[in-house]
Amino acid sequence: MDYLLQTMVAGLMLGGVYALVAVGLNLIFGVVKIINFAHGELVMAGMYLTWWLWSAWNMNPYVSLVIVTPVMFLAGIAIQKFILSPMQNSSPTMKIFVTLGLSVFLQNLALWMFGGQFRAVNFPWAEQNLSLLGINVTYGRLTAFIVALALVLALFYLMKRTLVGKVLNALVEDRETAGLIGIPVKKYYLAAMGIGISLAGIAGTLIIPFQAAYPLVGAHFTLLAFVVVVLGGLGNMAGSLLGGLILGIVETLAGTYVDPALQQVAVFVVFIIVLIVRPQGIFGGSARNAEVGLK
Amino acid sequence: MGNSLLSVENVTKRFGGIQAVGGVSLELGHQEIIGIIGPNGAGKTSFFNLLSGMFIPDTGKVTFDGKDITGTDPATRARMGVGRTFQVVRPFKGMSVAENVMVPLLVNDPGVSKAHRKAMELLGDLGIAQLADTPTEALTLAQRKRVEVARALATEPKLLLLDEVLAGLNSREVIDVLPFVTTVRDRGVSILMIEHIVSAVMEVSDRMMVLDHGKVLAVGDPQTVIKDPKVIEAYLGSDEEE
Amino acid sequence: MKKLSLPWIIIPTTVALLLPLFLRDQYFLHISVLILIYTGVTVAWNIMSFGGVLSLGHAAFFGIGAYTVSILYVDYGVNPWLGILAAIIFAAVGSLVLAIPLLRLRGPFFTLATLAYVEVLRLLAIWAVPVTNGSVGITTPPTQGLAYISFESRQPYYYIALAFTLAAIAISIWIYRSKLGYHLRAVATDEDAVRALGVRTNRVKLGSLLISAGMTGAFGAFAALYFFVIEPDTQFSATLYSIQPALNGIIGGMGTIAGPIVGAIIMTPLGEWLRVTFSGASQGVNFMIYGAVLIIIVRLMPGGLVEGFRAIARKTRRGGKGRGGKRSADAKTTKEGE
Amino acid sequence: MSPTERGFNRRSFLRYSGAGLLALAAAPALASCASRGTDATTLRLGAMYPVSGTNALLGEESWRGVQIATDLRNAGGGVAGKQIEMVFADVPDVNTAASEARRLVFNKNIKLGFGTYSSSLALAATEVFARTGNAYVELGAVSEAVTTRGYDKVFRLNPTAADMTGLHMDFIQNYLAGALGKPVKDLRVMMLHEDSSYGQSIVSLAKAAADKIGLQHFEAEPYSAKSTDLSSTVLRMKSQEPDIVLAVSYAADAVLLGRQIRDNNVKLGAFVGTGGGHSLASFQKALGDAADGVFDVDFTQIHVNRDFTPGIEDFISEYHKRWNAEPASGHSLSNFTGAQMLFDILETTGGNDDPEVFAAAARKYHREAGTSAAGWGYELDAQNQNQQGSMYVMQWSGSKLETVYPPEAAVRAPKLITPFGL
Amino acid sequence: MLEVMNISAYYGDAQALEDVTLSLPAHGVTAFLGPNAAGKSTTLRVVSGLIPAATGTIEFEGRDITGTSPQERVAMGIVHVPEGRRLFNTMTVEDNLILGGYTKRKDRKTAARLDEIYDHFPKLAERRKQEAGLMSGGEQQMCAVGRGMMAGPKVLMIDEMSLGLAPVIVKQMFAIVKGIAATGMSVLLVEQHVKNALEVADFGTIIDGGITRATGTAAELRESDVVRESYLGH
Repeated sequence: MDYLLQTMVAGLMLGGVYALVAVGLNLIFGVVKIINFAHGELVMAGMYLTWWLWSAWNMNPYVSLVIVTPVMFLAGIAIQKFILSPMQNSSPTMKIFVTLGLSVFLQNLALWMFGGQFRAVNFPWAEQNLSLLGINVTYGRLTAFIVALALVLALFYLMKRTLVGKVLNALVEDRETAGLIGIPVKKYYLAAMGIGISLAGIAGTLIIPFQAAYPLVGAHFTLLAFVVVVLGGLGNMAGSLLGGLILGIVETLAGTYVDPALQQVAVFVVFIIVLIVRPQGIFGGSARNAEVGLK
Repeated sequence: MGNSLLSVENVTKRFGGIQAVGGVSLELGHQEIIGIIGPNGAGKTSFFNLLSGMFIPDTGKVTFDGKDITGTDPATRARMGVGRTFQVVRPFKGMSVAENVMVPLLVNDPGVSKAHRKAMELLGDLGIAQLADTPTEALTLAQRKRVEVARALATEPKLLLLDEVLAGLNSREVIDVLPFVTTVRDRGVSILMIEHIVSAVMEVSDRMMVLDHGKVLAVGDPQTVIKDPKVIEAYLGSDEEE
Repeated sequence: MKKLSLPWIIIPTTVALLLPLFLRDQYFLHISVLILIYTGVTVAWNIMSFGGVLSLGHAAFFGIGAYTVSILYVDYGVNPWLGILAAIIFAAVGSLVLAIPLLRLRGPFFTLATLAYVEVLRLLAIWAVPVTNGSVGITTPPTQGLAYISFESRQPYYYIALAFTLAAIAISIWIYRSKLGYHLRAVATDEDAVRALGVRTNRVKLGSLLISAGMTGAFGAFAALYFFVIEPDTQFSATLYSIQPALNGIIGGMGTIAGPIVGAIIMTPLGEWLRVTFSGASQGVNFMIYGAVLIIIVRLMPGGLVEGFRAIARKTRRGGKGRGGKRSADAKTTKEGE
Repeated sequence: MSPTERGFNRRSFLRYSGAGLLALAAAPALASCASRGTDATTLRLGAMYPVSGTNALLGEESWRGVQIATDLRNAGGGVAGKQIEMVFADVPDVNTAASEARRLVFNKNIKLGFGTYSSSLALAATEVFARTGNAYVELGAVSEAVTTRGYDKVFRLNPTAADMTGLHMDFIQNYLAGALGKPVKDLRVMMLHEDSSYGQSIVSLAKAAADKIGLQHFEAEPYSAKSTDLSSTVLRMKSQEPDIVLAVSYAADAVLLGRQIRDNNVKLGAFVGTGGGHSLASFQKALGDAADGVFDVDFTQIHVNRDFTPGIEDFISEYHKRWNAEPASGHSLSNFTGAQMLFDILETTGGNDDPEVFAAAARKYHREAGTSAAGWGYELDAQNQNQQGSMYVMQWSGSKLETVYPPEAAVRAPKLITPFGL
Repeated sequence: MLEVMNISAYYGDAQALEDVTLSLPAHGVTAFLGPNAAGKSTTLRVVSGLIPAATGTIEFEGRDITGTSPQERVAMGIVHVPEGRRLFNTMTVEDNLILGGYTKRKDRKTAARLDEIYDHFPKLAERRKQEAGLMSGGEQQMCAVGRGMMAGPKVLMIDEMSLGLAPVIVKQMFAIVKGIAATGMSVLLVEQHVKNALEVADFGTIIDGGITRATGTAAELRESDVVRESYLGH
């Protein structure tokens, strides 16, 4: 029972980070209607940036969010402006491949700049253990979970309460009408990319105290984030949060009680089953997915 | 009418809270043309979808050529002889007119060259042989509509469902396309056609059916139907409150 | 219907057949074999894209083919030629796992399912050590001879690969021009309309999946014999055998006959050249350039090279004969607007 | 012209021939950089290491050792008066390894190749060299299969997976059992291994090795090296309460495993890493003091009995000069040593790299243990496997990975410390 | 105020409009009539800038706006309430309305404008926190019109307002629209219910087959045969 509880908690912590990565991916997907295959690589970029700030300037990783967030926001805007925006009218397939190209580029840019060496931030505070009722969690993982959760909730708040958020919501639902009522759609694409990618970068910062950065670390997150997004429903941010948590728990449970070598298999099997049984996601997705080729 | 080709008994279809088709019945005889009119959102296309198998009705029964086809899929119905066109014509991209027509002709596997020959024959019959090699992307709307009809005819239907083949055409083009419909009927095909241009439908229909809010408002001789006050009201709006 | 213009098939084929007689350099032939393998997989991949489906799952079929032939050969002593036949069958059967997603999902959902399938197979191949020998992989025996598809010289490999690839191209042309091809191409535009014409679209899509997977399995099997060694991370590598063929096809022109051939012929040597030229200099630079080239090509020629050439040809023709006029100009705007 | 034949009209011929021309231009461009291989003044050898992809980290580290050996040798006059030139190939995956091996053999006229760090890559590369009648010397891969396929010109200078598991058991029997105060048969030992060819090669031999010393409670459990979370593995470990954990890890997963053991408060008697990640300086950096006490079975590391490893200082200072850092792991040192031995053998052939001549010389060559920078000796067995290369047990102490076992190579005695700061 | 002169337009490469001319006065209701697929919706989309005019010009307050973007046109005061309402279904009524006022967001009068809309549509005030997609058709249409009005339009173009609504609701809506027009804006009403439309309208234009067939005051058109002909063909 103890183990079950500890397993669930470990899964939950993991799931919080998945949710953060996935929410950014889902926002980009919902608003810009692009399936971003480079999303994991942007998590990786956040990790490297944090590591660099820590190793060169001895900056507290959590403080470095002050830098990582705006830098990744700008990176998102640049990607949208120079790579994706000119392809707005291309087929979804072409957009997929341009982001694939970006992911290959970023992976190898990291390899070129930092080598294959894995880069870890050794931040003692994050490694202290919080022990409660026999369940252990480090501050690093707990912080990642809490900040991830807080950010996702903040994003919900933004989407519900602020004008920018309402506009983004409107774009998720129906971008043609949004344009029709006078919303400068392209400007908000930039905003969505900026927010989505800064969330990926923040996830990178939160992860690095317990997960080393290396060039291929992002690839893993991309596919998982897709699983979460599909699980929770395309364009459904709350779904992504729940999807992330569920996936984290599924992964650890399968690893603990079935076979650690098969924990990823369990994740993808769940993914394929959900795709077949409920392609709109467990919690339902937004309408108008036809733009990315969905009906 | 025991010897009718198509017999629809009280079919209904709901989507969420909206009743798209609410208890429509209809008998269609051999080589008969029935025009279906009604305001936007009256359930005409939904009715067609129930006939062609795109939707399965919630209640009611569809009998075609003596067989109950209520639950069958579109491909099966097409093979039995129910052909249809779509309101928004979507010719197959990257394929020529002849190739578009060959798609249904190949269903019974006559071989590609034979299918091509048959397609050319059919296009010749319909007077558009000169378009055979044109990619469909390069056609005018009127031409596309004709290709759509040709494609439906290539399934060798006994019943053809025409969904607004005249919509979007100018009056010249309408005059061009109309004789098409009678030509088809003369080949032995029964036709249900949805149209908005009432004058045009009247010209070719044996009977007319008017749908409004998913229900049959009137059915019968075109001249009678068109003078029915209920029909005029549905179209032009009421003078008085109901 | 007009006949194929034979010269345009015969000439390239003849050139390909005679090539090894003039260019005996073994490395050149090796690169040619690589090009042929990639052309074959891309052509096989493209059969699904006739129907407008984007699969990133072909590494699964490639890997199944590779493992089938190797396991049968090494563990059961089955002759590789029979092994290739078995590989075709196993790959096709293995593709049936994707049948349900194929029939139920559209667009990126299906694409993601295929990608996940590759990942599942890769992990299973690593895990199932007793069957697959896990990450260490399987090495096929060095016994040489035509019966074992193992030679010292590259020439026989080249001709076998050429035979396979020409067969794949022939099958792809045949399908394109057959009932199945017509129905697939129609499905690519509008599945509902095709169904209303009496076509059983599920069978059509399944057919393309089985044929495409089987062909890919054959190339996976041949490649396993050609490279001698297989292991999960390579044979089930989405990058190498899912994304790369798709990329070739897309860069050449998805859903056309010539597109995948052109794409594979250009992209394979490019990747090799970049690695040879830059990998010694600094880690990762070659792939960085590859990624950048990819972004640039996809951005500049969204319809693929074949479409790009076609547009250029159209322009020259229109300029030359003054034909085309407004209608085709409009047609072009539509394309871009879609 | 009907669109049916779109694939085959005049324009498409232009396309075909255009693409054909491009290919014809590209392939000779690749072929044209052909070189003549070894000649009177230059000894050209093929070096194959993965410096991109999954294995980039330790592949690069291995390649560094070779570069140092080459430069030192060339500065000292080369091999039999010939300068050594390395023809390098990056081999991120097995198909590329096979492909690049062909480039080296056919295009670069390489007669003698070496490398490769990873076992599956080594298998692919050696198959090509062996089947084309050329020679290949493995300096890093540990899988037994590299030398058990019966190829007479495939050599391996480094110790193998069997040496590793042998040393594991030796260390348990001769030190850990005593230190933990339990007889071997009562010890609970768990082997955690990542699932690449490295981990799987080792685990495949571990069970037999455990039986051999009478270890009755031995469990092996795989995990994915690409995993970003090892909670499950650690929780299973916790539930089994092993006395000793033998871990076979790559890089990031070694750190992750260590951290999660610490975070979950799993108290172990001893933790023995096995090469790869547990030897890396960055492992210690990432874990800090928590790394103290972790044992590690691997190739020779730099904190070793210097009397036993003549030449190691040169290596370390040269490494510093070139990369301004400590060697990241022992991989550079072992490949450095292997390359030096390779050069020494070639010295005896007068710089002749003809496969037959080299093979004969390689079989004849001999060297005592304790005479090379890695402390290895040289003596081939019937399968061309070096019998005198050995593994050592190291232990983390501060930022140093100090050799503690066997005594002849040790700088100090092992100390039993509960690992990961618990 | 708004002059649409001889425009033509294509959907893809199919010609949807051939020659449409339309003139709107500074206030009052103009009915825009014609059978299905006559080109009414397409005309509106050209006027709001969603699809470009192939030929012809659009002038607004004396200025040529043919080449401007949809956003600029909304900011100028040309607002299009699309067919089928196209509300943001998962958002509340009030959020829909607020988004409607996007182009005027900086004038700090959002609250006042909301009040104004709620005055016109008391139903919406009751439902302000309700998810738009869960309301009845009539309420949704109110919300759509309200959303359009939030942009402070000078020209409000409403496409197929009465589509799928019960006759009672249609009557109510017409009355409200008339009220709106009385506040000094020009309303263009695309309608199928000809008689009803011409009753509330001051002016009317009839198109068919992508060509303007007749233009005049509502009274003139009520008497004209063109209407009956284009609908019922006799």
